[in-house]
Order: sequence, then C-alpha cells, then structure tokens
Amino acid sequence: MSILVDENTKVLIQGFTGREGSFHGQQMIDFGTKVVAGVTPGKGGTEHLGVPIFNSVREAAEATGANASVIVVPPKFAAGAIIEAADAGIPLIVCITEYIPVHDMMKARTFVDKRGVRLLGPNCPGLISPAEKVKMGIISGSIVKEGNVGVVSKSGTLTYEVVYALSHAGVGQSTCVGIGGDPINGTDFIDALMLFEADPKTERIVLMGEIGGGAEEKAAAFIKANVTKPVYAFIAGRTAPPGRTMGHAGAIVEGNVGTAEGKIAALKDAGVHVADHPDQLAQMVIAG
Amino acid sequence: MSILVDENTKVLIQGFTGREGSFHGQQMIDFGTKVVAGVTPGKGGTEHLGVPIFNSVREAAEATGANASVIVVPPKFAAGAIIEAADAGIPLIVCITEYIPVHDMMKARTFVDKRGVRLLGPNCPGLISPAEKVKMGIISGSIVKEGNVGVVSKSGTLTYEVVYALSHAGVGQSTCVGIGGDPINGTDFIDALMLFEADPKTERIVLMGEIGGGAEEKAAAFIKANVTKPVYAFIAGRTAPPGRTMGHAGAIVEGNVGTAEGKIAALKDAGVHVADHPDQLAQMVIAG
Amino acid sequence: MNLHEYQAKRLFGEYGVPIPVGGDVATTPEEAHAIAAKIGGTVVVKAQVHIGGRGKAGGVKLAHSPEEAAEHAAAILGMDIKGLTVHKVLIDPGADIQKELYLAMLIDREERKPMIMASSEGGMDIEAVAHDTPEKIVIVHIDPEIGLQLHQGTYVASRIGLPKAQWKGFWKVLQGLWKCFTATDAVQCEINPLIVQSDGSFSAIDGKMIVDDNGLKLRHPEFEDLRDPGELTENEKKAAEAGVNYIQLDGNIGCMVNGAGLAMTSMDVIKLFGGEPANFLDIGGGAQAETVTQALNIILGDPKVEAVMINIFGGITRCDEVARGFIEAMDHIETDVPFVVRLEGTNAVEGRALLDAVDGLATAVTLQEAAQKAVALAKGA
Amino acid sequence: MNLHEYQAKRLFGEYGVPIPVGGDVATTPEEAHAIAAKIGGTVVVKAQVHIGGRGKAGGVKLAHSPEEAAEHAAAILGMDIKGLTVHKVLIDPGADIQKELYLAMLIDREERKPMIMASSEGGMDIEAVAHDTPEKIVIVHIDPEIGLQLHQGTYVASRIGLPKAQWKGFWKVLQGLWKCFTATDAVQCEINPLIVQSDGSFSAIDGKMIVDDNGLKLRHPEFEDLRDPGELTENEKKAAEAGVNYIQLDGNIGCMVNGAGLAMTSMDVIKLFGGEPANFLDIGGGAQAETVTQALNIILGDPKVEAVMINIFGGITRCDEVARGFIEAMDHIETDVPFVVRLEGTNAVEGRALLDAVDGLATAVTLQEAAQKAVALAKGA
Repeated sequence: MSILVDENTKVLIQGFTGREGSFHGQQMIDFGTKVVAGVTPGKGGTEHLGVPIFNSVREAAEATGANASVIVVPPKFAAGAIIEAADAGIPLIVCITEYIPVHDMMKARTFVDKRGVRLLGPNCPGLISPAEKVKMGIISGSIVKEGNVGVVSKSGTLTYEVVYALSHAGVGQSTCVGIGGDPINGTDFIDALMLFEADPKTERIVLMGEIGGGAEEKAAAFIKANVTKPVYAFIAGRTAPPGRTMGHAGAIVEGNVGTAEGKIAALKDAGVHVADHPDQLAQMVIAG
Repeated sequence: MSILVDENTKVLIQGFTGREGSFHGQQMIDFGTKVVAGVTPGKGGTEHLGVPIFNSVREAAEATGANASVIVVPPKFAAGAIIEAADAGIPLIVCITEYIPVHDMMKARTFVDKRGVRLLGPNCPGLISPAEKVKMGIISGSIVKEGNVGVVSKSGTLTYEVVYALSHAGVGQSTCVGIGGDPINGTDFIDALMLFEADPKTERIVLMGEIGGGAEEKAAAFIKANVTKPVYAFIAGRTAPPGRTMGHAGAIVEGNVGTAEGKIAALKDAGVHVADHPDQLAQMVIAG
Repeated sequence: MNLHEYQAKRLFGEYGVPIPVGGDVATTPEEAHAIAAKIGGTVVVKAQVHIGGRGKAGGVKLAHSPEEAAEHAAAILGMDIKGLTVHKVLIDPGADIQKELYLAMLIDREERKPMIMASSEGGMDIEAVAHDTPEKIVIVHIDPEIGLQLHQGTYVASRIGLPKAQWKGFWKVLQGLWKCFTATDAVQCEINPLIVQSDGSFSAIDGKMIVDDNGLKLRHPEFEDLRDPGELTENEKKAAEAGVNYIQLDGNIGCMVNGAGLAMTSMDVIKLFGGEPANFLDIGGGAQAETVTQALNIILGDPKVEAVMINIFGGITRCDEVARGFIEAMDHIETDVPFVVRLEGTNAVEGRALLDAVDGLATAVTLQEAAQKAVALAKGA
Repeated sequence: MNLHEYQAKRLFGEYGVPIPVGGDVATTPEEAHAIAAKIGGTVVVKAQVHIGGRGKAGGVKLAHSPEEAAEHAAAILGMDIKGLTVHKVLIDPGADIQKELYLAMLIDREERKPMIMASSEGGMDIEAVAHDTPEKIVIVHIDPEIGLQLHQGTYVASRIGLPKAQWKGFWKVLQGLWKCFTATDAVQCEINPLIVQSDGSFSAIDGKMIVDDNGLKLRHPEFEDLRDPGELTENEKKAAEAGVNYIQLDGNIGCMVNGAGLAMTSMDVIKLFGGEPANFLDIGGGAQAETVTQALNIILGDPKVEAVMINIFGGITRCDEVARGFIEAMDHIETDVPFVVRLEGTNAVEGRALLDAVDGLATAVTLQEAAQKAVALAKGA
C-alpha cells in the first residue's frame, strides 16, 4: 500500500519525448511504473521508448485509460499542461517543471481545485512508492527501499539525502513525496500528513521544510492536533540571510516571518523530533 | 421543517431599495421572513423599511450574519450580484431577476459551483416555506398554506395557479420552489426532488415543467430510480408551435427535442400522475 | 436574434476568422454586377434568408462573369424560399476548396458551458453526420471562467485529422470564433463549411450566428440594425418595441398573460376547451400599466382576434397595475371584441375593484372558467 | 525584480492609474533643473533607491524653484542611503493632498490568490497600521480565473470610507492597478500614498513594484532594461546571465549545490561544523556541463573564497554532467583554491569515474564529510 498511487496507477507523461522526459520517463519505466502514454502535440501516432504518443491528454486518456500524469514540459507551457490534464479528467497530476510564473500557477491551482484534482508540485521531485513500484517524477529509484516511513519534503535533492541515508541504514519508505518549494503549489504538508496518518503502511513520518512562508508552522499545528504517528523533521536555511530569496521563490525570510527558528520551535512544540542536519535526521528515525 | 430554509435563515436583499425590492421586500417581511439587511451600493448606513442598508454583501453579512440572499437587481448587474453574494460566502442565493445574458449566467453558475453555493434561479419566483415563515422571492404569501406537499416548478405564475388551487382545497405545502425557465440556472428539478425526497415534512411532490430542453425527461428518470414519494406533474406548452421561443429562453421545441408529449410520456413511465391542466393537477393531488 | 450569412461572416472577420476577401451584399442585379466585377473571376451568388436548404431551392449559384452574377442576382432576388422572400444576395469570390470542415461554437445547456462542435465532415447537414457517424463529431466544453485554452484547439485539430502544419491556422480560426462568440453574446456561431485551401489556409465560406436577445439588449444595441425587419409581422415589431414576448398564431382568441409558463398553459387550456389561441403573449414580470396598454393594442392589431382572455396571476406583477393599464387602453381603443378578465394573486382585490367600474366586462375566478368563457365569446362573435 | 518608484509609476500610468503629470527622472542637477522648470511651481525631488526610509534619510525634498530643485538633486545624487548609492532622482510636481490612502495588489500565498490590501491610513508604514489598527486594513481576495470584480471595488471603497462621488475614480485606479499587476506578472504593486486631491480625483504619488522573475523571463524580456545594475555584485550579474541562483555572503567557503533546499542545507552544515559559507549557489535542476563551468567561475570570482565544496545529489541533474563541467572549468581556470567534491544519485558512478582522473581532488561520501573537509581545507589555506 501507498499514498496517492497503487497498482492501478496508469501514468502518462506530458513532455515525454523531450530530453528530460525521455531520460526520466525511461527511469520511471525501469522502476516498474506503468507508463501507458506520452503526450507531445504533433507527435501523436508515433511511439517513444515503446510507449504510444498522443497529441493531447484527452486522446491519451481515452485510448489508454491513463489516470495520472507527470508533467515535464517547459515553464511556458506547464500551467497550460496542468489545466489540460485536469480538463481531461486526470485525477492525479505531478508537475516537475520549475520556473512557472506565479500568475499562471494561481490560475492552474484554482482550476484543479474546481475539478477536484490532486496536484503535486510544480517545481517538485514528484513521488515514489517502492512497494507499489510506482515512480512519478525524478526521485531516483536506486535510493529508495520498501518500508514504513512516509517522507514529505519541500526540497528535491534534500529529500534524496535523507532517503538515501534511511535506505542505507535499512529503513525503508512507504511513499516519498516532494511537494515543491514554490509559493503557489498543489498538495501541501497537511495534505500529505493526512494521507500518511491514514495509510496503514506508514508508521513514521519524515518532514523536510525550509525557511519562508508559514507551511511548516501550520503543519506543526496540524500534527499537534491530528497526527498520532511519530514525526521527524529537518528545516533548511538556518544560516540564510533575511530578505534574500534562496532559490525557491518561497524561501525568503521577511521580517520575523518564516525563520528556521520559528519553524523548529513550532515543530518541537508539536512533539516532532527535529534534527540539526540530514544525517542526524536519518539517525533519529533509525533510532526510532 | 422545510427544504433549503429554516428558522435560522437570515435574509439579505440585493436591490432592496428599488421599486421591486421595496415592494417584495416588504411582502417577505410581512410573511415573517427575517430580512436582516439590504444591499444598495451608495446607500450604506441608511435604513429602508426598518432594515439596515449596506454598500456591499460582505459588509451586510459581516454586520448581520445574513446567510441567504435574494437578488432583485436589474439584469445588467444580476450575474455580478450572484458572484458578489457567493464571494461573500452566502450559502443560499435566490435570483429573481430575468433577462440576464446567458454568457453572464454561465460565468456566474461556474463561480457558485466552485464555491459550493446553492443558487435558485435566475428568472424564478424563489421559494416559500409556510411552516418556517420564510419567503425568499415573489411567491405570494397569501396563496400558500402549511402542509406536506413539496412544489417545484420552472414557471412562476403557473406555480401560483397550482398552489392557490391546492391551498383553497385545504392541501398545504412544505416548501414551494421555483427553479426558473432560463437555459442556464442553478438548482434543477433533480436537486429539488432529492431535497423533497429527504425532507420528512414532505409527503407528496408536485412538479411543473414546460417544453424545451431535457430537464423534465431527466427528472422522470431520476424519479423512476430514486423517488419513493408520489409525484404529480403538469407540462406547459402542448399547443406551442415548434421553433418559436415561448418567452422563457429555454422554452423552445427544436426538432423532436423538448416536446410536451415526450416529457409527459417520460413522466408517466416513471409513475408520475400527469394532469391536463392546472386545476386538474390540484384535484389529483387532493384526491391523493 | 438570427443573423444573415453576410452579417455573421463580417463579424467573424472582425474577430480574426479568415473569410472570403471582397465579398459584399447586393439588393439589385446592378450592385451584384459591380461587386462581381470588383472581385474578378468566378463568384458565388447566395440568397440571404433565415432558412436552411436555400441551395436546393436554387438560392446559391456560381457565376463566371459580372454579367452572369447580375443574371443570377436578378433570379434570386425576390425569390420565395420556404415562405421567405429574398431581399439580399451575397456575392463572394469563388472558393478554392481542398477540404470542407465543420466548426461551431454553441452553448450546452446540460453542461452549462460553451462548447466547440467540430467535424472533418463539413459542407453537409451536421445533424446527419451526428446521426450516421457520431464518431466524426468532436465536442469540447469550454470553462466560461478561463475561456478557450490552447490544448483544446490541439485536441480538436488532432481529432478532425488536420496535419500539424495546419494547426496554427486552425487555432487562429478557433480563437477568432471564440472571441466573436463571447464579445457578441452569441449563442451560436457556426461555420459550415470551414474550408482548407490549397495553400493550407482556412476560410469561413458560410456562416450562421444567433445572438442572445438578453445580451443584445444590454450590450449590443447596435445589432438592432442587423435585424431583418421583413421577417417579423407588424404586431411582432410592435411587441419587440414594447418589450413583451409575443408570437402570432393562427387562432381567434387573443391571450394576455403574465409569465411564459402560465401563458403557454393558458393557450393549452383554451385549446383543451375547444378554442384556438391567436397568440402567445407574456407581459413579463412586474409589467406597468403602459405595457399592458401596449400589449392590448398588439393583440387587437391582429384582425383574426374575436375574443380576448386576460389571465393574470400576480406575483411580481400587480393586478391593480394591470387593471389600470386595461382601463387606460379601453379609453383609447375602439373595439367590439369581447374580453374576459381573470385577476388573482398580488393586489388582485385592488385590481378587481378597479375593473368593477368597467361596464359589461366578463370576469372569471379560475383559468378554466376564463378559458371556457373566452371560447364561448369567440364562438358567439 | 524590484522596480524603482519612477519605473513603477510609469507602468501604473500605462495601465490607467492616474500618476503625477510631467514627472521625470534626472541623473544630474542640470536635468533636475530642466524637469522642474518644465513642471513649474513646487516640485518634489525623490531619491530612487530600493530601500525604505529614504525620506528620513534626507532623500526626499520639496523645491519651490528649478534652482532649488537642482540644489536638492545635487545633494541627493550620490548620497548613501543604508548602503545604497543614489544614482537617480525623480522630479515630480508638488501634490495637492486632501487625503492619503494605501492601496496594493499582492499575492496571498496561503489563499493562493491575488489580493487587494487597502487602508484609509496612507502615507505611513502599512505594517505599523496593520499592527496598531488592524481594523483599518481591508483585504479582498481576487479569484484568478475571473479577475477583479466591480463589487470588490465597491467593498473596498466603502470600507476605506470614500464618499460615493469618489467611487468611480477609485474603481478606475483599482482596475488600472489590477491590469498592471496581471499584465506585467507582478507579485506586488503598491501605491503609498494614493492621494485624493481637492477636486476628488486620485493620484498615485508613490509607487513600488516587484515583478515575478519567472514571468519576467518568459513574457517581459524588455523589463531587463529596468534592472538596476548598481545593486548587483559583478558575480551576481554573471550568475543572472548564467541562469544560476547565486547570493554572495561573507564567509570563505564557496558552495556549489543542486537544489535550493540542499544548497541551504549545505550552508547550514558548513556552519554547524565551524565554517562560514561564502555564497548560496543552486545550479538548478538538470544543469549542463556549461552551467557548472560558469558556476565555478562565479564562485572563484569572489576573492574571499578559500575552499570550495561541491555537493551534488543527482535527480534531474546528472552527476556525470557535473563532473564534465568541473573538469572543463579546471582546464581554463588557474586557481590554488582547494576543492572537495561529493557526488551522489543519478549517474553518480559515472561522475565519480570521470573525477578519478583529476589529480589531488578531495572527495566525500556524505554531505557531513564534505562539509568537514571543506572547513578543514579553508582553515588550512
């Protein structure tokens, strides 16, 4: 079992025939993911890496029964791709693309909410479920291991660090979910926490946040009120200077809002085990 | 008990200070409706018929706790008024205004759906609940009587005919609901049938349809599958010539679509008692 | 309101849909000659009437010279097509047709959204295509909040089998049609056929548009000039001015009712009791005395009317206003036509009291009674 | 990207927000004189710097003659305000202030929607207003699908206490600001104060704008000309050109990392082990060898750098690409600065194999190990 995906998840990839789409599409296939279709306008009717290509998501979904989409198209077309997938009735959309304009994302997010569609990302590494052999995104299949720790993170590569350390120490994951660090995105910490809390396969939860915004503080309040499973956390950006955006558009400390200290204090107050560095986080989880 | 409204319904009226707003607003008050606010941009801070006036729905709702709105503003502003009420979080909107452009209504309907708001109308007589003493709209309070017949109708004045006949014969109503005959509107027959089916106070249901569209046929299918209470119906427009719009923008027979014969046959097939004229409908209900 | 082909295509063109270049409308053979000469080469002469099947009726003809165009125009102008007289012809350049498509923007009432309907099978009756080969009909719903999206254009282009080289041109047609649809408050914008020419470009060589009357009234008063007055009866013109819903029928009992549903019901009940309604007339909600006066004038303007039934169940309409309008009308109209009046609902007591002062007026308590009396009065006339 | 007041107000004006007439920007006292002479009467001379509190710092002065304007310009140009040098002054006409309001269009991340923030208390620090008198802050969220609605303008106008006669003018300001906000991909459009003049008209006498860098890159390349180059270090300019996220800091350990979260974490871990990061540098996802080469050049362009830590955990980024970029950079750069490289994840094996060919390169298996080695190398330097 897993959150968000299972053995019935049939994935289509928007932007499959591009450079990144091909590379990571192949990795998804290699991991065992049922990649049933690719979408590239103008290449419909062809085949790529053994998968049929369609001109539009709707045609792909109608022909293959795809029920989840991974988006790896350029930023200019990414919000449109999210809207296209939602319009075609795809219930789960994982958008990897970064640098999407915030105005585009506000429209896309409102649209997916209206359709009751779950969006992960954008600017996120996607999700991976070792037990279900489903990988939607770019988290390396080689670093994960089947197990019972649910991982949710704002950051892609930081997730890899922690997951890698966990797996090396023999602690597997139920599902790893990257929600992305953009100011406007889909699934947030609380959504993921709710899913992990409800998932019988998940016994412990790892949360990786970063400076900026108030998502970690809200997650802490939610954990305090609703999460019974042990939660472990790390917050990146303790040394970041205020007023400068740290890569992720959301990662900026403005005034006293969004500091690492505030987030760590809130999490600790909620009973969360907070680590000083990623290796320590893995050690804490391993120690149980 | 009643559908849609109860003793906690606090009504605001958008367009209260206008000619129609004043007349029907007074009638709503006289019927016993808790009219807590009026909204007329520019007249905020004044009073009208003993009710405080606000410049906007949000101000009115914040100040008075209004949780339902009746809209009687001119067609040019009516779709905007619906959006304003939904935007202010009003969960029940009754729009009386007719002649609203269909493009405006498509936008407004999509917006209210997104907010999970119930819309009745536009171009409808509204609703009235004798037992709860709530009247939102223009159905004359003098013709209704407390009882257990649920009435739903596309047509305003036709509703009055039937309700009048029922009341005169001593058969009261739980709630009378006019859904309006516009091509794009809110609550439809099926919504109302679901509510009446679930309402313990409603024992029998009266449905008045008219030519055009397919709402009556769909209602018939729904009744057949889901409604256990006896349903009585009348369909207006048996003598209407095809291809001519009969007042209501929705009332047009195009080809074989939307004929009175087709609707009557579908309703009869669903076990509905269909009358030849309004008085007969009342007689059928009275006869039980 | 229905627009003629030439009006629809001009609007399409204004919003960026490619249309035949140089086409213009003529009301005389001389004008047709001049337009054809200006266009040069082969032209097509097309009757402008609000009815289908004009091709089969001989209302569309090719001409290879200005002289021939004038001849065809002379033949078509004044022609009767299914009861409608042709007053105008459109002279368009002859088309370079490689492929004929169907493309329309409509409103889907069930989904409460605008929708694109398209097909690779253009130039024929789309209902026949839908019936015989439903898989060739492509339907896409447009979210009215965010409007037409690029992926929808791609989907339609792909489904109707256009090669990728033509997608960009098709997208421009679709965008133009959508802009036209929304900006003009249209409920239908149809291009049949939309042709692909030998260079891969598109042209809307036929067009049909219906504009929402409510939108027209509020936002496009200028479209009133596009209304074809030849297609309304005098009474219908008067009704449009007075703002009442009026449709002339074949019977002899005039009806004045408030509310469309009750108006239809009143007609139904008249028929049920053996009469024939002379019209549908809904004075609308909240009508004032003046509207009532105008409505009565319109009803009595139909010479077939031998009795009038007034059936008002007041809601937003107040019976006393109706009574005042009736009394005022009676002051100005000389007529022998008998009336039966039934007032009920809002301010009915006040209204009935006013009518008590009118001599010899038949009244009724119920609609059935009113209808029966009206049928009797009409037979007695 | 932050815009200067004069840039923001010009854009506001383009989208219909009323701004002071005749205002212009000067880089010399002579230009200031000419602009003031053209405006006539009293003018205000305003320093154009991306920092608050310029008024208190003496960066805003009234002048009653062109001569006085030139004098003030001479004093303000070149002035240091909180570490920033003033290169430009705006000369605006003196304002006729009856009332000062606050109006801004922002993005609410929690609600994921644009929002209007307004207050009757303009001309002062809005955070102080929000703190002291929160009831005087009016917030309205805008649905991004349907955009600004008239009722929202009415609500704001009513809540900030404008008399009805001024609503129409206020609605135009709001519409203009909304158009500007969406058309320019702004994340902030602030007018503080928006003044009401004695004739009841509005004028945006101060303005602040921040444009979304992603939107700018895709849709507004022309805005690059508005960037104030004086506020970026040479290295930051190079980073912007290379498309990497780079922020120069005060330490001596250069960092090159993929991913913002891991880059911040790498800085945190360096600090944890007693070092001081010299920069934040995220090469982004899927960086090619060329980007890596440019990034290394940027890091080494900072003379404070005494050791460099490269920490790559490949996902969409491939370690072999990074290794190739590193090797290429080493071919062109002469440097004594020691490196520690840690590669993990996608194509790490291939990447490490490539690096094996580089003599004397320190490598690490974990981030902690890399950080410890980098701290040691920097101390040894």
